[in-house]
Amino acid sequence: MDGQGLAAAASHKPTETREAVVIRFAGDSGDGIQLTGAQFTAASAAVGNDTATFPDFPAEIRAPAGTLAGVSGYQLHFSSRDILTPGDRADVLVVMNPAALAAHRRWLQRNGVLIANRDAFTSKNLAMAGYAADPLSDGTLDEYQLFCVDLSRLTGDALQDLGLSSKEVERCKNYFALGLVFWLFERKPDLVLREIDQKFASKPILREANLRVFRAGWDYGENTELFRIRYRVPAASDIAPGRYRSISGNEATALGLVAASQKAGLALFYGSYPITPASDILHYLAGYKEFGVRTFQAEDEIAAVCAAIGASFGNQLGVTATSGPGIALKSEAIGLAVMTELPLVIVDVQRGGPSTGLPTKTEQADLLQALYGRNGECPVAVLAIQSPADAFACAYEACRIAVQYRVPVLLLSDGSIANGAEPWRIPDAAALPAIDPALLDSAEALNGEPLQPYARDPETLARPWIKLGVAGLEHRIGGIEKWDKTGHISYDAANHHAMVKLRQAKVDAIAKTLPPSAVTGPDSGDLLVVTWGSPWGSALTAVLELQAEGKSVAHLQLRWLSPLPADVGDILGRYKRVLVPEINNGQLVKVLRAAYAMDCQGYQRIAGQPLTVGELKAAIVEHLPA
Amino acid sequence: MDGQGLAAAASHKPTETREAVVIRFAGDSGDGIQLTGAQFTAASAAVGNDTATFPDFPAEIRAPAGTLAGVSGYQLHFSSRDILTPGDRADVLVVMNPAALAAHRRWLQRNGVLIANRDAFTSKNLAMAGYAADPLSDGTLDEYQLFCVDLSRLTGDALQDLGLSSKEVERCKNYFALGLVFWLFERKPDLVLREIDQKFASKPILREANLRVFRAGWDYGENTELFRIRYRVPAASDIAPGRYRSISGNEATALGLVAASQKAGLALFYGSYPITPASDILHYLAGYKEFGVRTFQAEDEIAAVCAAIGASFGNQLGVTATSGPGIALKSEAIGLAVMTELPLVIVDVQRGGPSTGLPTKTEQADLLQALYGRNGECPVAVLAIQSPADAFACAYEACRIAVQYRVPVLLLSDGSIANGAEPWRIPDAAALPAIDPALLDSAEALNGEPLQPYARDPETLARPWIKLGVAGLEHRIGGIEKWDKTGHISYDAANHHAMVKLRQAKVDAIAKTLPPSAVTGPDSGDLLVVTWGSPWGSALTAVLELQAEGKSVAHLQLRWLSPLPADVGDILGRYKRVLVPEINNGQLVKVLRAAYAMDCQGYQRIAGQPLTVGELKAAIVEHLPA
Amino acid sequence: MTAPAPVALKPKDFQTDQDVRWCPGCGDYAILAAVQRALAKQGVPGHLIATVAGIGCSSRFPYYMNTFGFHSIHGRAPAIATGLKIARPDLQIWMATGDGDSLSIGGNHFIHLLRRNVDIKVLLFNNRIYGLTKGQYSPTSEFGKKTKSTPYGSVDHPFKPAAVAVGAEAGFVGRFIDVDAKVGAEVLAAAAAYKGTAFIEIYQNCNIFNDGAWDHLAVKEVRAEQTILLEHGQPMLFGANRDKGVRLVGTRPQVFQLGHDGLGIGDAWVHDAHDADPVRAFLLARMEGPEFPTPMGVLRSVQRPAYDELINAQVAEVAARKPADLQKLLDGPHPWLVG
Amino acid sequence: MTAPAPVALKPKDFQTDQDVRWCPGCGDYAILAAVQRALAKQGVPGHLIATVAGIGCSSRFPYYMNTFGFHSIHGRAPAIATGLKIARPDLQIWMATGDGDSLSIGGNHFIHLLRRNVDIKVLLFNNRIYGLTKGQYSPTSEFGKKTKSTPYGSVDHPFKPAAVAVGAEAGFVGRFIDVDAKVGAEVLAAAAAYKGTAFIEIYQNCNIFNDGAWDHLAVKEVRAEQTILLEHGQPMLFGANRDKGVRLVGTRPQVFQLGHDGLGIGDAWVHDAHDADPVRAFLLARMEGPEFPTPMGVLRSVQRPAYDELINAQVAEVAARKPADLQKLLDGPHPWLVG
Ligand SMILES: Cc1ncc(C[n+]2csc(CCOP(=O)(O)OP(=O)(O)O)c2C)c(N)n1
Ligand SMILES: Cc1ncc(C[n+]2csc(CCOP(=O)(O)OP(=O)(O)O)c2C)c(N)n1
Ligand code: SF4
Ligand code: SF4
Ligand SMILES: [Mg+2]
Ligand SMILES: [Mg+2]
Repeated sequence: MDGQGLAAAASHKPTETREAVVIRFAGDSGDGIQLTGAQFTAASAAVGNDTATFPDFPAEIRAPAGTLAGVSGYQLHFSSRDILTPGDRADVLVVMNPAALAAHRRWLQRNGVLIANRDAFTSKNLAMAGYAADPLSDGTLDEYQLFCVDLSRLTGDALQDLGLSSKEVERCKNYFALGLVFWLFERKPDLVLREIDQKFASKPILREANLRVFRAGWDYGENTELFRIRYRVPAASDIAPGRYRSISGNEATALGLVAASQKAGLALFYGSYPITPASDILHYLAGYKEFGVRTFQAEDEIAAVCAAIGASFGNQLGVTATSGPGIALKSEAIGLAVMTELPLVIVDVQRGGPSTGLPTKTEQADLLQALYGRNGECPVAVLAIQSPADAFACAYEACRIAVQYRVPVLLLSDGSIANGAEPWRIPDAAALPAIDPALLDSAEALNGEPLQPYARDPETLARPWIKLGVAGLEHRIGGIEKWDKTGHISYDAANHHAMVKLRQAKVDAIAKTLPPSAVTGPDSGDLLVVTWGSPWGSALTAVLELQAEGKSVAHLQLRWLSPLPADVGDILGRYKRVLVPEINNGQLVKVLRAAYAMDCQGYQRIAGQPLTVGELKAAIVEHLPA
Repeated sequence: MDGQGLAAAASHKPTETREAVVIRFAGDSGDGIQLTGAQFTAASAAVGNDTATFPDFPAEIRAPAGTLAGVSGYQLHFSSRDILTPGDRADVLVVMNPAALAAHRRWLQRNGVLIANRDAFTSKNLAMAGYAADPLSDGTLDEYQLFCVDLSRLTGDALQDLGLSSKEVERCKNYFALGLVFWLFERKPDLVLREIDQKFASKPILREANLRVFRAGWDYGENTELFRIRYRVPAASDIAPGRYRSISGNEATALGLVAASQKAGLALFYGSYPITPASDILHYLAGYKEFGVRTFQAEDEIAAVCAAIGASFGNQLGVTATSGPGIALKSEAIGLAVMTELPLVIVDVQRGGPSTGLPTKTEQADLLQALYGRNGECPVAVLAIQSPADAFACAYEACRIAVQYRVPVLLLSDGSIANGAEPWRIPDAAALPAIDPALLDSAEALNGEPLQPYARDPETLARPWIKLGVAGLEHRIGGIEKWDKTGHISYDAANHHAMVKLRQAKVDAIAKTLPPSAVTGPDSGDLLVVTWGSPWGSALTAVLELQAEGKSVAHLQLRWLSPLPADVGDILGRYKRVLVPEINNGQLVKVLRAAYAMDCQGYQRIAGQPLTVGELKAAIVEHLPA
Repeated sequence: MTAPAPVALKPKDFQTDQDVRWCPGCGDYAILAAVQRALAKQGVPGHLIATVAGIGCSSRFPYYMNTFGFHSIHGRAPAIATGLKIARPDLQIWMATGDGDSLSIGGNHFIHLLRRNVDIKVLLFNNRIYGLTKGQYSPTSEFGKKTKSTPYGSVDHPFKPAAVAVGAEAGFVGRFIDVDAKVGAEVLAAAAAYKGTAFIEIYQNCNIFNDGAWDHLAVKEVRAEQTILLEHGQPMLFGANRDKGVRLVGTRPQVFQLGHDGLGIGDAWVHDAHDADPVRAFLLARMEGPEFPTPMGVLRSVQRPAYDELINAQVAEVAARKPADLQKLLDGPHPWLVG
Repeated sequence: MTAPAPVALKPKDFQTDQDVRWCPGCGDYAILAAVQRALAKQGVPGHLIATVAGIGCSSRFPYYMNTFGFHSIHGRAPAIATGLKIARPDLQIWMATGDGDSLSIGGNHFIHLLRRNVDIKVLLFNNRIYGLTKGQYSPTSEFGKKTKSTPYGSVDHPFKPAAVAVGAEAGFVGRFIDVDAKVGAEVLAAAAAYKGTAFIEIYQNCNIFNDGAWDHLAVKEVRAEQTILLEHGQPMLFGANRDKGVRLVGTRPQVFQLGHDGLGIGDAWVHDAHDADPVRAFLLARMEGPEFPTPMGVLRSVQRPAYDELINAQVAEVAARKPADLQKLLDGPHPWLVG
């Protein structure tokens, strides 16, 4: 089958141009929803749309087919303009069964396009989804443009002569849906066709089957009367020129770590214990051995961070990643890294808490844990990623600071960033900023003076990172309080006070190197929205829209939470109100109130879901001074 | 030997009356310093003095004799008035060797009494303590009243005919010192004599030896020309009438837990892993089996808290205690208790941090860890002990709240409270407030409705604590988010938001039951000093002294840190300045600034030592509005 | 605690109203059914039982058991169960755990549970993979295994869970395969009757992430040849025709053909589950194919006092001879009067 | 890594300027001296060695060793050492730990270290007590022991550390008593030469909190009767006059008198430290008095690939055949151009 043929075949149906579309796929965990979404995303990006995605996983591996618990969702926002979020609500919802409809219907706009796999609306499936009557025919879906497609049957028809089992046939049906929406949105099929080619290279029958089904979906759109128009979302024109790729937050994090290790000339040591939604970082890194990456799947989170600390003592770039419960477990050992002043990067891909909580849902409720969740005065540097593509720069920056300040850096990501994807302007590897580990690697440098493992760099306050294995540099470190300079054990009262202050000063010194904070919007005014992490996109979009409506509002995104940039207090003081939206019960707002003794207000919805542009606009308007 | 004889023997030396005296003993870890101090304390309390103590342990078990690392100290403040602290500086310092002098000299007042064991000032010992010349004779101690006593030799003389080894003789010399200071301060020897009797009941020679040496010390004071006067600190008259005993913070904590379990009719389950300075709570509780106490020395801190959670699920009173590093390890499991809404008491006997830090020194740097050191939104109740005797009431209260609100309660103690001792007015066991666990213990109570493990008490928002083993009450709990009421697993967005709010509201509801906060001093004015935990005594003393000097200052002690009492914001607002002294880098001050958006200021000295009255007076004066 | 008289129960009595959320085809279903049958047979009603688990697919177990249940956090079930059992010696406690839950993050609690011999029945679902987190290798995965976290093959040498258990002083070690209901019933009944930590390793198929991990032992055609069912006091025979035996030559096992080389039933190793010396149990714990049949059934069952009994007996003993006078405790040895 | 040629070193070369802060009389002093002697003899200079420890009296070890040193946190030394060894296979790593540090809080890392076989020499100072926290019982303390935390006697059944190790796949197990410099030297030398996790249990006296814990084996008068020094390839003989032997009857050891009952040297069990089958090592690990002499020396020394070698070899192998093109990695399979 010839993909070009499909794409070239001029449609006889009219096309309507849209600035942007939000589409959501929903179906059983076994229905290949995540794959379908990802392929549609890739095709949209390839034609130059800006994209942003939000996969919405179930917590179960594969709950029984047809149950609400087993529904998997994937939302994609693709646009001819630069977009910042996966979209509040869907223009198009594709549901593979009644449970998917029941679980995801609330995301569909009024008058949105609803495409349903009618074959799955059996009485058994309806009952499992909690429907007493068939919603496809009882009028409850009148507020949408409903398209009922016999997806399973049509898939079967297309494969009749291939001798596949009915299970195998079922597994192909996502390609029918994909073909259909590709047709509907004029996506070029070549990427999909290539992927099918590769994926089923060794199974020609399945290759043939999926190609056929994909074509059948496409043809169905073109040939049946059901769909009268196609939609076109032109290439985005306001995107900075450059080479792009689609990337998820977890992959971008992994790449940032590898790039930093390469630029620093240090092997990357990654100690981790699997946990949702951080595991994929391990999976990516385990595949990068040609870059000298050592991945160590430890027996638990404590061993993972401890091994990274050991590697860091051994002059590799020690990194560990986990989610909230794992951070809790690592907290004692992070204290050891603080005391021994070794470089260490800890990634926290936040998920819904407390305790096991909502493992597959997003949340940003680990900020205070990141800042304060350790015994004693135990400051670390903390920064947060704002979107999937931003993860690369943040991970890179985290490594740079850890190495240069000999300090643990806690990098906050979250479930929506980790699994969400968006186009990323690929940096020029050669032009990435240099990272100089400046190892103390020879005894000559001591000029005959005794080695001082806790001597200080006057600028960064960093102690030397001492190369192991070099004669004359033997030294000992540990978790008991240290004399400054000599690094010997010290129970001295005045020294302890000084060291507590010094460890804080070391983190604070990072602020000197941060660029001025950039506010989007007026320099002063009625209200400033301050966000950190993933609400960035929704908050910025909301603010831009309100600015367009003439409101005096501005937006500030905080990448650095510890230290806070030096200018934040001043900036906050220039607005009548400060609003801090978060997916937690009010954490950054506490930090800002404490830092500046200002009456900042918070907005919170802690529902395991990204904040929406709509709710943020409403919240901002509500907080605007009268 | 007849103790009464000693006490009765009227001295021919004159006596000077003092309101209060601070005495500090210092010597080698092997010198029995802690025992000596405790016995002097008991004798002082017995004559009606108010007392407060501060043991100052070395971190080593028994560092080589004579080294600075091995010096152990014990400070006692005894007074004819109600006192709140162990005293800033000593009026009397007893040193058993040069290292003790070197390490503790800075605590002695100018013109204070310095009693030194001259025999220990050998050239070897001097060198180990870092003295180039003998300070006893080179004039460097001229600012003190120096008394050189040949303590070792005199002890040996007293025991000449007993046939003891020189090691055994050495071990008796603390009783010489004790006899001498008993004489010096007119203490009644009977308690000491009784203890010697009991302790050496089975070793008559050692009994005889120690009695002799004690008497030798006493006689030495009376008979030699060295000491010209004795001091008398009369019984305190401003102490509330009642039955008293001397008690350390750790022992009072243990007693509070036992008393609460008895009053609640629940067996106490205590899961713990040894750690300084919390281990003694385990040691005490392990001896109280007749009260049904189960002590479980777990394999680590995580197992300790988990076992307590298991016991709590099984309807016992689950308690665990540790110090900061252990809290870090327990944090994931505490989240489980929050999610499962089970009663649980976690005691944190804080020590110097971060990491291993200063294990035997005091600090209060775990407040933010207690409040925020867990993944997700994970609120627990937090309260802090202010002094050794206060530990009883706090532990009792912690249990009461945990049981009645089905909530983990984190009780903050610290090293100075744990090991310090003071007189405690013994409560009437029968009159202790009732604790009603109100177990849901029969299926009849359900009236045929299905069991709802997460139903709510309208007042406390507590869920039922369900009796295990009862037919019809079978139910399942766990760490995944719960539907309210049914307690089933829930990934529902709106429910999660509601549950996050509810868990916070449950903790907040405790505030309704708290008494109005009591300020010491004017209702409003120039400056309010706010403290939590052990700085209470020094801060209150400083404020009282400044009030006497006519300053407009007041003091507020916060027992509850989570929730904060409802009236704190109002109170703070009535003073021009708020000063928050802490032995950390500024933690409560952050909490108050965040809570009330007020520009509270902090005062910090993080030196492993209690804050002194003197430094706090200076800090307050400095912060007074001009 | 004297055991209450058994009552008549059906497996259904142990089912809950919760949807079972394992993947269709998962081996966990069969294990759940086996346990429900075993409990029904035992006749202890659900309200006298508690089921405790960590985190993992297998650890969902408590939700599906109509007993008191605690689905806790990853690896910590042994500690929680220990506290619960000390507090409630009247309850029978079953613990469900995975190879990751109990041998990776929970390894320490696991060995201490065995050492202390707390009266808890441990069901270790060994699927040689992390199921819930979607397919990383576990401490029981084969060397060289390719998984999501080891695209080039794992370089971790695996544990043999039963050997770890015996090294950690286990008194009871049992083993069965998810698909083998008969042996499952025997082992579960023996564990239920055992007073102390009863460790049961269950070979479980994760058909999504490690399908067929136990096929070399589990499928009907090979099971009789590749496994051996241990029976106390019986000679160790196996094979579809029970024509093969295992004998002990010094400390080494040997497989022999009955009737060949002059060897007969009398030469077979007679299994003594109650042997106080754990050396043979250790040997059995490590014995495996292709050379040897893998032992199933009860490898070891040796009684020693259970920790929960000891700790509670000590409390009872002290309480019986010392009065619990709270006022006296508060007073301490040297109270004094003021005013 | 090819081992560098040995250089001439003295024990003093491994001493530091730090005051040694153990109690006078503590068994730790002798162990420190033994290790310093063994290292000097081995001839690897201090800058090619790292000493890692957890927390406890014993874990102070690194401060007194003129090598690179890390005194870490309680129980975590195996994990830190693992990371360090992977990062720095060129360094020889010694780990110092206590019975609490490695068998209580650190038990899990300990068994995983052994399972993985990371090339680390583990010195476990077993004094059957928590020294640093002043005298609570430990996981190796005797049942019934009265300590600060067990005034009525402990009800915890202890671990046998060497048996735990063998259960956890240990390849090297050695044992000596603090006061026995000769055996100490032998065992330390063997451990130094071993590539993989070399576990050494050292019976150490804590004269402050558990004085005399090993007197029944350690004091000169009984040592020859109560212990047996294992030597590879040699019959197991012991006794002051070497007139007693240990023989194996099936899986059970038996003590016999040479020349009695017709038994002679030829009947004694010949120790095979390199026996691939760990059953006999397990037996030796548990063998103890009063019935049997307690084995000292090298109980087991069987090579298998070290984890750090495997992990680094895999990286090297992939790196050798795949170019490390960072730009290509960043580009991914489907980049596109805008503008
Ligand atoms: C502290 C913590 N770390 C990691 C996880 C993630 N996690 C959940 S289950 C699991 C392993 C599951 O494997 P196993 O115990 O073998 O159970 P299975 O799913 O295979 O039955 C992991 C790593 C977690 N929930 N908590
Ligand atoms: C997380 C943590 N928990 C507890 C402690 C307290 N602690 C320090 S050493 C130790 C045990 C020491 O025993 P062992 O390992 O046998 O060493 P030893 O002192 O006997 O040589 C304990 C419980 C700690 N430092 N950190
Ligand atoms: S992932 Fe594997 S173990 Fe988990 S439920 Fe599915 S089949 Fe079972
Ligand atoms: S307490 Fe015991 S183990 Fe620790 S240094 Fe002293 S004698 Fe040695
Ligand atoms: Mg598993
Ligand atoms: Mg020990």
